[in-house]
Amino acid sequence: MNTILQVRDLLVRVHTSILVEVPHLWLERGEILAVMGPNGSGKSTLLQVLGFLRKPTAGTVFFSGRPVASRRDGLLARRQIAMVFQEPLLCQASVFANVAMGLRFRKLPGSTVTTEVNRWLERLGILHLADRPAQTLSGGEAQRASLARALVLKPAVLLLDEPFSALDPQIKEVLIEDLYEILRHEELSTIFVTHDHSEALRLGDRIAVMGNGRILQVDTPQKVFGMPSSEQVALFTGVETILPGTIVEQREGLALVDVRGKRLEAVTQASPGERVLLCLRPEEVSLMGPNQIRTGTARNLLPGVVERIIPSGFHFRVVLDCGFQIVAFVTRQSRDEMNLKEGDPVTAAFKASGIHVIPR
Amino acid sequence: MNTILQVRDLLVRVHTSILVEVPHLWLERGEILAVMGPNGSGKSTLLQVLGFLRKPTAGTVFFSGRPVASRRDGLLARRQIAMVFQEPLLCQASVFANVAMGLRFRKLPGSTVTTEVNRWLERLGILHLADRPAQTLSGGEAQRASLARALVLKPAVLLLDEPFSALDPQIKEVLIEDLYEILRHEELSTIFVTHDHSEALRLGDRIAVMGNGRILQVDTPQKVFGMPSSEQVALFTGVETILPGTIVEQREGLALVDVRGKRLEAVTQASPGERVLLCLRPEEVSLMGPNQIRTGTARNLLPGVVERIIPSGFHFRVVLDCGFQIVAFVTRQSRDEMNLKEGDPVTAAFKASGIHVIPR
Amino acid sequence: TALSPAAGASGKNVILATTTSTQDTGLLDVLVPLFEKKTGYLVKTIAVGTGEALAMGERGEADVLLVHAPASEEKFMAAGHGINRKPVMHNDFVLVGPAADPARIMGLPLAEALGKIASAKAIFVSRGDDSGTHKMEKKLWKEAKITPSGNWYVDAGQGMGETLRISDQKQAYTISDRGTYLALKNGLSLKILVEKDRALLNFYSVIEVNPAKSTRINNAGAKAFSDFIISPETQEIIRHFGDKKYGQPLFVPDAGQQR
Amino acid sequence: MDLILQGAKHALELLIQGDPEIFQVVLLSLRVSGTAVLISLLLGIPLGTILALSEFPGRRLVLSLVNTGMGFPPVVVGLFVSMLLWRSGPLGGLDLLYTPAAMVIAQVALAAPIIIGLTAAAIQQLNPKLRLQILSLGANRRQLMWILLREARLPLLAAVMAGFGGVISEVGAVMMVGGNVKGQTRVLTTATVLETRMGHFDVAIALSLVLLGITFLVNLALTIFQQRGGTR
Amino acid sequence: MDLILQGAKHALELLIQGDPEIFQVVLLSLRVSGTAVLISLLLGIPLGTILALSEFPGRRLVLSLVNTGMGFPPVVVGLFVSMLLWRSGPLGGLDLLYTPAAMVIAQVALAAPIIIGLTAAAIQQLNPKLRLQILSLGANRRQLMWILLREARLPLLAAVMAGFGGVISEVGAVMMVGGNVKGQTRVLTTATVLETRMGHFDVAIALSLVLLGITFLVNLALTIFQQRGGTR
Ligand SMILES: Nc1ncnc2c1ncn2[C@@H]1O[C@H](COP(=O)(O)OP(=O)(O)OP(=O)(O)O)[C@@H](O)[C@H]1O
Ligand SMILES: Nc1ncnc2c1ncn2[C@@H]1O[C@H](COP(=O)(O)OP(=O)(O)OP(=O)(O)O)[C@@H](O)[C@H]1O
Ligand SMILES: [Mg+2]
Ligand SMILES: [Mg+2]
Repeated sequence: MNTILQVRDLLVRVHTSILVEVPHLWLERGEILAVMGPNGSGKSTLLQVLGFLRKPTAGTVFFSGRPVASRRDGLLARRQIAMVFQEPLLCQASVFANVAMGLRFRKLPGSTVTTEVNRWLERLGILHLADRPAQTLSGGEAQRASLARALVLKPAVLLLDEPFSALDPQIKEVLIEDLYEILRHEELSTIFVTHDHSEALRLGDRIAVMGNGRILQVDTPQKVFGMPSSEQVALFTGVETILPGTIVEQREGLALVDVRGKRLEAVTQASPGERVLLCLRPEEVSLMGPNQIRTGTARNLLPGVVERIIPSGFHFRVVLDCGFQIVAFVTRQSRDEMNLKEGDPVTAAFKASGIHVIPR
Repeated sequence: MNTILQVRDLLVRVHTSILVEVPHLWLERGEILAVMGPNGSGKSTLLQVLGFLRKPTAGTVFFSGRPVASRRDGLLARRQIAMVFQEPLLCQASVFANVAMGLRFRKLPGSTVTTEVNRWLERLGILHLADRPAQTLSGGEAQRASLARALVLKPAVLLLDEPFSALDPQIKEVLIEDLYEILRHEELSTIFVTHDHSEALRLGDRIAVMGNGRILQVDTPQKVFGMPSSEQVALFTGVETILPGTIVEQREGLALVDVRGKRLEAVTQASPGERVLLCLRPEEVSLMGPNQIRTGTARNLLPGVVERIIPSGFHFRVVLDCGFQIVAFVTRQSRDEMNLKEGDPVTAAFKASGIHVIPR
Repeated sequence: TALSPAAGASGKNVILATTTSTQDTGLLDVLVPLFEKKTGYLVKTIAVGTGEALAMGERGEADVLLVHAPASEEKFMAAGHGINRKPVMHNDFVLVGPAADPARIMGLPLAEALGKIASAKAIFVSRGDDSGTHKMEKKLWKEAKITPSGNWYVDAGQGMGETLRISDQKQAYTISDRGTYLALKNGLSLKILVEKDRALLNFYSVIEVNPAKSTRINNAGAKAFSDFIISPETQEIIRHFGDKKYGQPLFVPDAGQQR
Repeated sequence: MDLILQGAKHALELLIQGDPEIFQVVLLSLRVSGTAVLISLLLGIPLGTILALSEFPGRRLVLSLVNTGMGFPPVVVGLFVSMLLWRSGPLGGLDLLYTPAAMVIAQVALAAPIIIGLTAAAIQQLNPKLRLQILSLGANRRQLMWILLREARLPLLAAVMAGFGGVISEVGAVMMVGGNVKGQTRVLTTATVLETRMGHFDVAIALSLVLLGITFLVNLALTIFQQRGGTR
Repeated sequence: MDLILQGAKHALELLIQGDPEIFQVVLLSLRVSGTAVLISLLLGIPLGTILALSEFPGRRLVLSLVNTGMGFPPVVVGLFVSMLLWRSGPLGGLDLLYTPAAMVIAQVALAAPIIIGLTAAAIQQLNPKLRLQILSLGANRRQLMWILLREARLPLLAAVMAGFGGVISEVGAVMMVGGNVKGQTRVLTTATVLETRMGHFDVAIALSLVLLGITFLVNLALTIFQQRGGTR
């Protein structure tokens, strides 16, 4: 097996509270695993265990296929892992010294240290801050220094705990592009924690969703976002419409579902009589004005009334009342073209395959 | 004048570096001012000065119309201001004690303290953590505690420094909704720093964009995002296409602009011969397949070739080569319907009013 | 170097346990270098209370003692802790007190003076440290048939210098050896009120610690010191010590005499 | 080493018999050193905090002076305080020499610099932004100081223990200004010295053990308080 | 107070004339206390760090014991070290009593607990996550300790100063184990005591001032080092 990092039967407990409980999780060589989950779900704790910084209450962590038990093994593993913490804790020294610290620990020659550190400072746009005491950095500058400190180590495994949270959008964009190239190019194996769905979608080969210390789902981004395994995951991944329904008819994978008296078509193997939850992402729903000609292949058409229009960046989330609430996502262009206002009658259209069905 | 907070001729300097230099900035009563800007542009420093926590090198800060000079004035002003710092620094005490701290400083009766603190802990979803030592909180939990600590004070002015950066999307959504209600309802005056454009757009009555310690533009969100005053602001606010051009013809506010030999129509008063920059947000650009019938009112149609498709959350940014680069933003639905691939010929369509013109 | 254990062979080191008075008067600063030059021994002078000096001897922690507490010394010898106890010199004690002399004892015989102090309940400071001087004082009270106690009888629990200073500050009476009194006289307002009583003589003896106690005892060195201090030349130096500084000698050499 | 055993036995006896003399000595030790530490705290903590937080030219010099104070030789302090309190001295009229008050004064002179120096270091070590954070919650200066001290509880209590340990165990200065007068100014350390000088090593050891026991109990209480809530 | 002036004058004279005797005494003071502090640091800093970082049952008790050590009465230490080094004691054969080595031993016993206790408090005060952060950069145990110590530089140097100040100014223990032998174990404090006992207050004051001056210079250097780079 080509896994570089693996845990089995992991348990982290403090007093009586279980912080993390993960029967099995692994990271392939060269893979990027994104970890998402609500605050306090144990993401940072898991990362600390994987970074050999925190001894789990029970369970084994394998590095390169071998269990890491002794202190010496731990050090050797740590020397191949770099971690960026959620809060950048820099030492009371210059930015340069902070970024150089890991290389110094590895006793690299001074000239190499200087070259490498400067290269990364440059890359993160903080070369001009090299001689500044780290304590005087702004929040974002500190986070960049913290990133540089890890990346300069050229580790085999990179553990990133919300590494971009304090960065401005411009540098974040550049950095994500950059980092992606590097990760792919150098076959770095990465786990990164993020609260930003688009980051997870963009970078992750797989996404793990945590909740209450457990891993609720690990899957490709498409599956996690499109086919959440539970209501919890669905809610967390931004499925805004979750409708309880009952299967009425099953036609070779296409089912008719009763939702409060309305019939919706959904792609599922569930048999008639089964009670299910229908998950509908707002991106899957398009809106049509009353006079609009029907286009596209949407099999579900639900007439309703605009209840609220909530700005969401340059777009809008539109809450419809169709007997139950449905949330749709529209661009500003669409809103302008339809001249959408609260109270307007509209029709929500979505494909049968746009609905993800999970058992209740 | 009904300004609650105002600075004049503000200068913050450390040694020789100027951290903040703001000739004039004010906050109206009940207003929400969003502050954006690259890392290190002086946002946090400005907030500290406005919170009477840091003495500026020069300049005056007015609270409720009166300059605050003495230590006593400072304390009185501080007692009407609450601030959430970029990094949540909690004291070594229980979460409850941390959140209660400000009320205790104000010598409120114990029962009031308990009720209020519990109310806010509840609201921020951390009531179950009330008795926990603050040092054991996760990053997001700590940020929530830090928010509760400020909000419980019912201040006249709220200064928030990237207050949501570590929150999970679910609580963030709830909180922003909630907070918006409260701010509006209680006529709270707020300044908040954020790197998230959509937060700024959603909450801000006005947006200030900072750069290099200076305020580059203060305006309504529409103006800041739609009509940036400079290339710097444009770049920062996510205008991805900035084209240098020259005005060729001027027809009562509608100008013909030459961009590398192509003619574009734009709304501007600039006279022929003037050298200008055309700012085009990706959201303003829609794409049409080669066989698609022209709809809408776009006056500019530029044929081009898809160079790259970059996933961006549930949507895509499409980079086109039309002789120069243009970036468009498309939904997944559009991409699927058009079956967009790299190398495909497409036409970019955008309105004359979608282009914002700034002088070079 | 000085930080290495015991400079030179341990056989060269002689540990002299003595009372603070001999060191505080400066006498040993004169004698010890002479002895060292003459014999090549290195002397470690440990100035402590008489009680501690004797205890050190008893435990074999010193090689030679220079002390002044005849009664205790006799006990010490009788118990076999020491050998060759020899008289060295004597000085005398004086009863000092405030110039105002509230108990009116000036010039009285010692026992009578003590009686008046006790009956007047004038403050008297005792060293209270079981030193030679303290033992002498206790003997004197006993001879005067008084058991001193009460608020007026202050137990200082300190050395001579400190006791004198306390007496001075409290304007109290005390008994001091003449040497220390003379050495500190300038800073004090106390006057000698009773002196030259036979009972006030203070005899110093040199005692070699019994080498049978422990193999580590440097008896040769002890003997050399003992011989040195009772040698005529040394005795002559003692006779004149203090002449220059105080205008009178502090000690009377006693070597070879019986007392 | 038999002496130590003897001493321990003796110490137990003294305590069990409830020897009133020893009781008095112990009490005085605690009273004098306790008062001295209290006064030193009242002086030292505000001064140390101010030294840590304010920026003024010559701050380093003042800090060095304070730190030098940590090395005030007790006998020197004793001498200076004595000279102050001598009848001929400037405060002679107060008649304080050879009283517990004089001992307290000397011990304050010894403990206060330790408290000031260690407090300053402890407060300086705190994250400077914490100060802003607390101020932003509406703290006045007193409240700010109180919270900061609570945050620096660990090193501060270590400072208290160092100060208390320094003075309760000190003998040079108290001997000089107190005079070791039986029933009035005799404390555990001066009594120990006296017994040692008298050659009563076993009693000296017994007294030492009592002193160590007391110091241990006080420090145990302070350490438990200090470490409450574990490692942060 | 005229005595102090006289003393100051005398001190100047002594220094200017370069009195070889005083020079020797000063040198010995520095050598003995310097060595003692150095040894205490070598012992105390690792021990303090370990105490701060490791979790084991009875940790509080050990910490209390160490903190009690900050209050070891010098005379007690002197007595115990003496008893160890006595001819009849377990280490009698080394013939160390009344040598500078013995003084160093006693001073280590006095300074080490101060260093350990204050180091432990200083390290405990650091953000515990800093430790993880440093480990994650690949530090081994030695490197981790080094960085942590650098982070706690402020209180640690205060600890060094407290320890140095404590021992260089101490007289009870060095007097007991050193014996104040002229030319061999006479240091500034024991000389001061002797001169005081002899009534030579001006010399005593002069010696005290020299001692204070030396302590000040050492602490000035340490303070400047400590405060380098300002308040964090
Ligand atoms: N002592 C100092 N000397 C020089 N520059 C300093 C000092 N302290 C802060 N600065 C600089 O001042 C600038 C403004 O810092 P500030 O924290 O206000 O930035 P910010 O806009 O909040 O950034 P971020 O988005 O990263 O939080 C930063 O570039 C910082 O490095
Ligand atoms: N000593 C402790 N006792 C009890 N619970 C603890 C302790 N330390 C941490 N926890 C809890 O463990 C949970 C997991 O913490 P962790 O930091 O791993 O969360 P996270 O998923 O990283 O959250 P965030 O998104 O807020 O960073 C949190 O709810 C935290 O409160
Ligand atoms: Mg976390
Ligand atoms: Mg900031």
